[in-house]
Amino acid sequence: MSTYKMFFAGSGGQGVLLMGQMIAQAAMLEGKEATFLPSYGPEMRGGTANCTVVVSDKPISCPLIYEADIAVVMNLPSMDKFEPMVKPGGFLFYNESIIDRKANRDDIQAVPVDLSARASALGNDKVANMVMLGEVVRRTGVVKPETICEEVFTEKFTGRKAALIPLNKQAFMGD
Amino acid sequence: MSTYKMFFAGSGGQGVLLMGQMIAQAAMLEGKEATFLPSYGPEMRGGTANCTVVVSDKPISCPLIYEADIAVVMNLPSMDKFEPMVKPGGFLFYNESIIDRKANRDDIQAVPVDLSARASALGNDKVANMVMLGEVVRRTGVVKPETICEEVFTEKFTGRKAALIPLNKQAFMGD
Amino acid sequence: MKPIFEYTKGMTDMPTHYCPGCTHGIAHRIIMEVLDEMGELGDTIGVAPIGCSVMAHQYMNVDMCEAAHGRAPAVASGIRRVHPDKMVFTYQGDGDLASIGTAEIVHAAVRGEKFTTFFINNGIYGMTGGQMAPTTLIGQKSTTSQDGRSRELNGMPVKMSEMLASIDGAVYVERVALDSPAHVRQAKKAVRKAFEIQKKGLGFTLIEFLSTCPTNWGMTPVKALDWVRNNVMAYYPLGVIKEPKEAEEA
Amino acid sequence: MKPIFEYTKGMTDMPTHYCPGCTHGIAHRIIMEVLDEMGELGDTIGVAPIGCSVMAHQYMNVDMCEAAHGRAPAVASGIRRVHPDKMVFTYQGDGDLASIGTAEIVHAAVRGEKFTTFFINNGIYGMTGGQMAPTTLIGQKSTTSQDGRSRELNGMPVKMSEMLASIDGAVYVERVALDSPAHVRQAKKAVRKAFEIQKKGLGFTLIEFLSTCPTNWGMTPVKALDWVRNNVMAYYPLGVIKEPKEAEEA
Amino acid sequence: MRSFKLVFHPEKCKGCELCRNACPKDVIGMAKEVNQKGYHPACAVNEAACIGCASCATMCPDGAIEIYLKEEGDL
Amino acid sequence: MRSFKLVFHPEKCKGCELCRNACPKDVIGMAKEVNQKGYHPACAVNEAACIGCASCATMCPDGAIEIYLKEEGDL
Amino acid sequence: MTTDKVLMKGNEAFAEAAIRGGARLYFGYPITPQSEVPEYMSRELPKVGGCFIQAESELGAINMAYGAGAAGGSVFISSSSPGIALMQEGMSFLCSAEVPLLAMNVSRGGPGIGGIQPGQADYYQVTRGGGNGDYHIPVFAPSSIQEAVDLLYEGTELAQTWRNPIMVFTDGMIGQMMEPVKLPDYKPVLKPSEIAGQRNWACTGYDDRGGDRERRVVKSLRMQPEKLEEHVENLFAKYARAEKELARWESENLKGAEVVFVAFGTTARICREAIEILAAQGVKAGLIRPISLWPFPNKAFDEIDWSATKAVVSAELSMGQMITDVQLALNGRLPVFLAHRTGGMVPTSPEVAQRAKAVLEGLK
Amino acid sequence: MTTDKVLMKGNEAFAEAAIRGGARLYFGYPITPQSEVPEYMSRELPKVGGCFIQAESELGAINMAYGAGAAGGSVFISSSSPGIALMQEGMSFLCSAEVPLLAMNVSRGGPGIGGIQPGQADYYQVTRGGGNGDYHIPVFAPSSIQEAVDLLYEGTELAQTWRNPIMVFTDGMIGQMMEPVKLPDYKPVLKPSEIAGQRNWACTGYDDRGGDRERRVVKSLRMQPEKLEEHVENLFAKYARAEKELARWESENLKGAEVVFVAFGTTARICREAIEILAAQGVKAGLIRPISLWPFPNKAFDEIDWSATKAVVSAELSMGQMITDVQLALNGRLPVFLAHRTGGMVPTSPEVAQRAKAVLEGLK
Ligand SMILES: Cc1ncc(C[n+]2csc(CCOP(=O)(O)OP(=O)(O)O)c2C)c(N)n1
Ligand SMILES: Cc1ncc(C[n+]2csc(CCOP(=O)(O)OP(=O)(O)O)c2C)c(N)n1
Ligand code: SF4
Ligand code: SF4
Ligand code: SF4
Ligand code: SF4
Repeated sequence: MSTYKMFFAGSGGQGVLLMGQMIAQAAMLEGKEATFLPSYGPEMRGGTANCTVVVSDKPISCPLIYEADIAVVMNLPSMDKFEPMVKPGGFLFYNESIIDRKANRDDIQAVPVDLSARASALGNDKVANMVMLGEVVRRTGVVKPETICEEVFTEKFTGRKAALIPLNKQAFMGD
Repeated sequence: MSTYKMFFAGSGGQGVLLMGQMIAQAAMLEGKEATFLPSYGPEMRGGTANCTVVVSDKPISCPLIYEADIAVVMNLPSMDKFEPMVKPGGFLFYNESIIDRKANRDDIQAVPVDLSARASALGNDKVANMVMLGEVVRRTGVVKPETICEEVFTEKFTGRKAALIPLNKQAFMGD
Repeated sequence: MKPIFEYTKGMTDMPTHYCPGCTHGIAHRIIMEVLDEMGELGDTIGVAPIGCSVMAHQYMNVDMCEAAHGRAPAVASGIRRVHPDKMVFTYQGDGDLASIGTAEIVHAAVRGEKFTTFFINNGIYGMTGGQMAPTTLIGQKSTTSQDGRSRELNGMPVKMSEMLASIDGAVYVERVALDSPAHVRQAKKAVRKAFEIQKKGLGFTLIEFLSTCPTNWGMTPVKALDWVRNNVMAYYPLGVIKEPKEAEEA
Repeated sequence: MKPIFEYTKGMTDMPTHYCPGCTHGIAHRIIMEVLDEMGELGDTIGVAPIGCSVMAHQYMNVDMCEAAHGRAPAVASGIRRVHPDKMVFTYQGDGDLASIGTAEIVHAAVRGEKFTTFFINNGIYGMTGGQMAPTTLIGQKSTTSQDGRSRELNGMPVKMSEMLASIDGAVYVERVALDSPAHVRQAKKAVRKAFEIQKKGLGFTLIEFLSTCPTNWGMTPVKALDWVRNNVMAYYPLGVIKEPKEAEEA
Repeated sequence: MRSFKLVFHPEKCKGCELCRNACPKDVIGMAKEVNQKGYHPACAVNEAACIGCASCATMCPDGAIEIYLKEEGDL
Repeated sequence: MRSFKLVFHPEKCKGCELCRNACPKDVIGMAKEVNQKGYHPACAVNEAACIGCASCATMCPDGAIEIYLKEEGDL
Repeated sequence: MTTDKVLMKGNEAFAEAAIRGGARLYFGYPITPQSEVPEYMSRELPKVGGCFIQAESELGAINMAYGAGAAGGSVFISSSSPGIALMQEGMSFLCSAEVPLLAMNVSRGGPGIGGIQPGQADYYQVTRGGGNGDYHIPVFAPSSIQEAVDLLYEGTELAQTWRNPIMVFTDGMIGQMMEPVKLPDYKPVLKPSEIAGQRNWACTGYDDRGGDRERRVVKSLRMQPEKLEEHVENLFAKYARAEKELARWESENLKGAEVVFVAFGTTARICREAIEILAAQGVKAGLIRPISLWPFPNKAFDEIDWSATKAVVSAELSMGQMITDVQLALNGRLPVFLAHRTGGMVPTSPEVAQRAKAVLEGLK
Repeated sequence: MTTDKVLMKGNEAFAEAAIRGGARLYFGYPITPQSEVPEYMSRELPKVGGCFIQAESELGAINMAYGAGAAGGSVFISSSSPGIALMQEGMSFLCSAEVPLLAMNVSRGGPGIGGIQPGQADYYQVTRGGGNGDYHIPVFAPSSIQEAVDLLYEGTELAQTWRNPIMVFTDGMIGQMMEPVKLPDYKPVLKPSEIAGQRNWACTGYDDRGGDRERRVVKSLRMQPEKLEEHVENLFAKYARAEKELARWESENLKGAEVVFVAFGTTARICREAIEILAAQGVKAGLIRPISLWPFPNKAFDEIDWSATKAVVSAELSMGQMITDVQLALNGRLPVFLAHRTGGMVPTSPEVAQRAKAVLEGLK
């Protein structure tokens, strides 16, 4: 597949924008075209956050998407909103720890991920999004896991944050 | 003649706008159409003042004129500017007391008026413009002298100024 | 059971969009409590600003207009002329009042406009994401003063209340804080006094609230109250800055 | 012959368009005299306002910009950033500075902008034909206060210098008059002091000139000076309103 | 001794803890579970200690607290 | 006693009389004739009385007056 | 001799007409060539129980107007070119909040501070607007004081009917000249107590004693784009009606005209004289005089005598702004030319006539 | 793997490009969705010896920009829709005084305070302007971050060459999104001492010690209409050159296209996808993408395949504003339709494709 269209959605603090950015950056580093488009608004807590990412081998006409090859949803309202927008055959990754329903559709590949359990296992709730990102990258092949692990992590986590790389890698690699 | 186009011009304090307004008002009172258009600008003394007046039996298309049936000029710069704009056969009234040349053209009716002398004779320099107005009205017939004397004066000079009516009438009537 | 504290009917049922612990909500409530207690809800017209409180009109249970950024005092002046017998107020942030709306608030004071302004000084531009306000403290970080406000670059924080109080037409100006129950009660008294003076037609009245913006200050709501107490109040002292002589008031 | 008084080369040869006896001309001259005496004519950038003095740039022999009505302080702030080592000033009427340009002058003072503002307070809008200014005195007639300014309708005349002096970044504010040779000389001293403080980079400086508008006041030029002396100065007292501490200045 | 009833509206609460911070008697705590908006709402952990000063409600920006005096006959 | 030369520029003068008003020695009067702009310009009517205080020039809004100290040999 | 007319200066007649038409609030800031309007208002409004405020600026004025209008008052404001520029944010805001306002631009030469002589180079400013977003303001351009008086007299009601600003666009010439004018009678005005009932969207205080009406909010912000789009669509449904109902024009001499002038206001008067000059030279010329500039009277162009007319000349006191509306109206059916002066210069009628002849020559 | 690109947020890339292009002064007031620009500038400009002031308002900002520009500085400013409305008087003033400025509108939905989602309904505001008088501002509308970067990089020089404000018109989507972008190298900038010589009209102090140049005045007022007219004619001679030299566009797929989209910025990207959708359905569609909005690239329309094309569809995030320029460019040669959403809503590509099909259907 030469073009991946993706949604990432969840609530304010769940790190969905970071997931999207990291995919876009990895794609760029692999020499692909990429766009990342966040929802934006006034600084108000507790709202929802989402972004769209497009990765492609050819110039991307439009960063706005209305259907996705991959949707990653971190809470129930996001699942309700984005499940219908997955193309038949596409992926729906969802945070089964707090979403208390299964996917409604059977023409898509629904991937439940138990983020709370896996993040807790790593001793840090905050890396849940990296756990999810790892699943997405490995399952879909939208970018190479190495690009994230070797390049994106080092670019994103600099200075004091560099210390977090091993933990994040661990979360991402799922091992 | 069904339409009179007129210029009145002089320096700031010479009462040229008032002359023009009174003609326009008289024309209106006689049931004619009239327009009065003053030059305007920021409040600066010592400048020149001029206005154009059009009086007609039919609706007036344009209050702006580029040639005149009658030009009334109170100082030399005004004479220099407006003499060339009098139509052949038209009138040029000028204040010979302070304009030290005669009209250059012989295809117009040049009317010198010795305003200083005549106003002084009336004991009041300030009525020079009414002396001039009288000449203009009587010589050209643009409006009726009675309209000015009976109606315009009473409308223009009200309150404390009403006391000035006799003097102004005298200046206007030239007797 | 006897009610000790009930939520005022001066506020609508709509949950606010304010961030957790933002004291905009307290300011809203006490203003509306006073109007309710004075029986003026039905005779009041409020003006909401542009800022986080742009949607105040969804929460304050009175007729309201939204004003363009900074122009609330002009809007209120216009309203006043149509309804000289109604209660009129503006509710404005520090970007709105102390920056873009400087001319409008100064001249409302100069004319001695008979409305009340509630000035929410949180030292930052909340709605747009934490840029420096004219009232940001020296050293305080914001997204447009990332190393902290500097006197050399940005000047000292402006004291609008003091400045406005220097104008004859401003008859009552008080600065209050919302950092503790005692201060909130004091603030409410000031609100009532302002409305009462407005009713008497004595002139322009303004209450400055030292308010918080936990989100853009990057603090917990509780820490934000401490910051007000420890830092903001040091530069912006509480209290009456100007009030009518008793004779005038009577 | 030894010159006792020569017209400064700080002024161009162009005759001004000001009305007879309008003290704009005196203010122009003494400002340019000072710049000439300080050897700064070639290192000065002036900003002309909208008002009767909009054409100041024809008369003042320095590089000059014309600013939109009220915006001269913003324009000067911009100029300052490009030429931090030049002398920069604005010259503004009371409509320009105290009305439409309120926000700009206040915030120039707040930022402590290092330029000098010459504020020509003639209590009226000269250029547009004599409308009320924020500084028009109570009882004074203008074309928009034909029965005289009333406190009830228009508020008390605003004291911009006092208000601006309340701002930290304004370091030197003095009010002078142009009604007598002694006052003109005093005014000139104030102008020099302002420029010197500007050169030292201490902050914002402002000189308010009590000026006349014989034309729109409907007085002879000489009577207009009497009016300044007898009426204007009573409300707008002359003198230093704020100055830097000697230590700072040194 | 007078006793008081604290009524919390958990769906209005944003978990800011201003009430807890204001309470002189440590009456208030935060719930473990989150409300629909994802906040841990305030709740009474020691209602008996409440002295009815209304400090909590006075500080609540979101109208999430109401306080009643228990009268004779109230349960 | 020192004596002074007053130089008036009648075409710059607007006849405002501020100079005349300012002069402590009544040195200045207004000309009968008008200048090109129609003003009666100021002129010295009693130059000998001039004390060189420059009050007139200080008050002139239009740069119409210059003053010189007559030195020995000046006519 | 008697007459029911008075000779009045344009600006004063405008002010009086607005008062007679019901305007009771005026907020203004002096600017040439319209300062007689605030001057007149400051004197006359209090006499009829109205209110004048000299605003601190044009921004102050437009926002006072918004407040007073939102509170149900009948407001009139005026300014001139740069002053109107400062009101652009406000105009867009009023349109969005659907607040009525009668406004007037007595235009002068630009750009920038420009000059103070008459101009029409604010055509884009008033018809396209420099406010942000999708909105329209009906604009009327009188060519005589009487017509201005009639439009201003009607204006307050129009503004209320359409709940939108209404703009009268005139210039320094018409503002400063005097013409005999017949002043209409005073319209009745609402008492403060009647406002809440009749202007049933206005903020008046909901009065919890007597009535029990809904709380009212006058606003512009809509954070949800779905809501904002819906609101704009509603506004444009209103504008679509206005395009039908408010288009106004006058045409003269179109039958057999070889050349047709399109001109408004001052220039229309000049074109009328140019038509006479051309007639004397054997050239038939006609005139379409848009009275409404938005909506532009596209229908007027259907009256053109297609068999005779070879060219259309847009006569303007600008570098050519209305000409684009003329081109849009004609959509290629006839070639369009410009006759113009700008910067406060006004062409003479022979100049305009000459231009028209040159245009016809050029087509041969 | 290596790349010479960086993934950057639009607003930050814009700011960086302006710096690299030579802008050293920025005056701004926060407004969504462009506040990252002043934020970036406040942090980065001091590092390169530049200067950032957070202005008291947009009026303050545009007038600081005027002052700094008049003094010979290279200035960049940005805002969003209502903020740009407040700058209209200033823009007209800068054009009149011929002061260079690089300006950007990151546009949102209107009118009034409107919303904060992307919009293009400021088309009239930026191309016609709400300032008074005759003037023009070249406006460029990038459709990607890279294109915006390139335009902003070029902008400082363009502004100086033309001695006029230059506007980059983009929207919240492009401002807020991230794309890989290649940043150009830093251009050299003038030292303060070089300004007076190279910008030989700027107010720098005439320096009576060394040089003996003429005194310089930067101004707008011209009281004599003759002078003002002459000045405006000169400005328009410059604009006439600009119309030739600055018109820019891109066209795609015009050969054989039954329907041609005209769209800029965000909508152009959507149209590209719509073209693919249509192709899949057997409908040939093309695109004209104006890059300059003023001058509008009328020449682009000469490339239309007249034998194939039956309709033109102007796709806009507004109620239809550019459409009038499309109509003017076509002057009746083809019917023009609108495909639009507004108020911050953005159409999907299938929606746009559908609209084009409906248009073609309707013509049958
Ligand atoms: C003309 C204009 N400029 C800028 C903005 C963007 N803006 C919205 S709110 C705001 C300032 C908010 O700060 P403040 O007034 O302090 O209120 P707070 O949000 O902190 O309560 C700004 C600059 C705007 N909406 N309109
Ligand atoms: C935006 C704008 N509004 C109004 C005007 C009209 N105007 C020109 S000068 C002026 C005020 C003049 O008064 P002041 O500043 O006191 O100066 P003075 O003429 O008295 O010296 C006004 C209102 C303008 N040019 N621009
Ligand atoms: S951003 Fe700040 S001011 Fe705005 S609601 Fe949140 S905490 Fe309150
Ligand atoms: S109008 Fe007044 S301020 Fe202006 S020049 Fe004349 S006297 Fe001076
Ligand atoms: S103060 Fe109110 S919103 Fe905050 S935690 Fe307590 S109850 Fe909840
Ligand atoms: S002060 Fe100057 S302008 Fe006035 S009368 Fe004397 S010389 Fe003439």
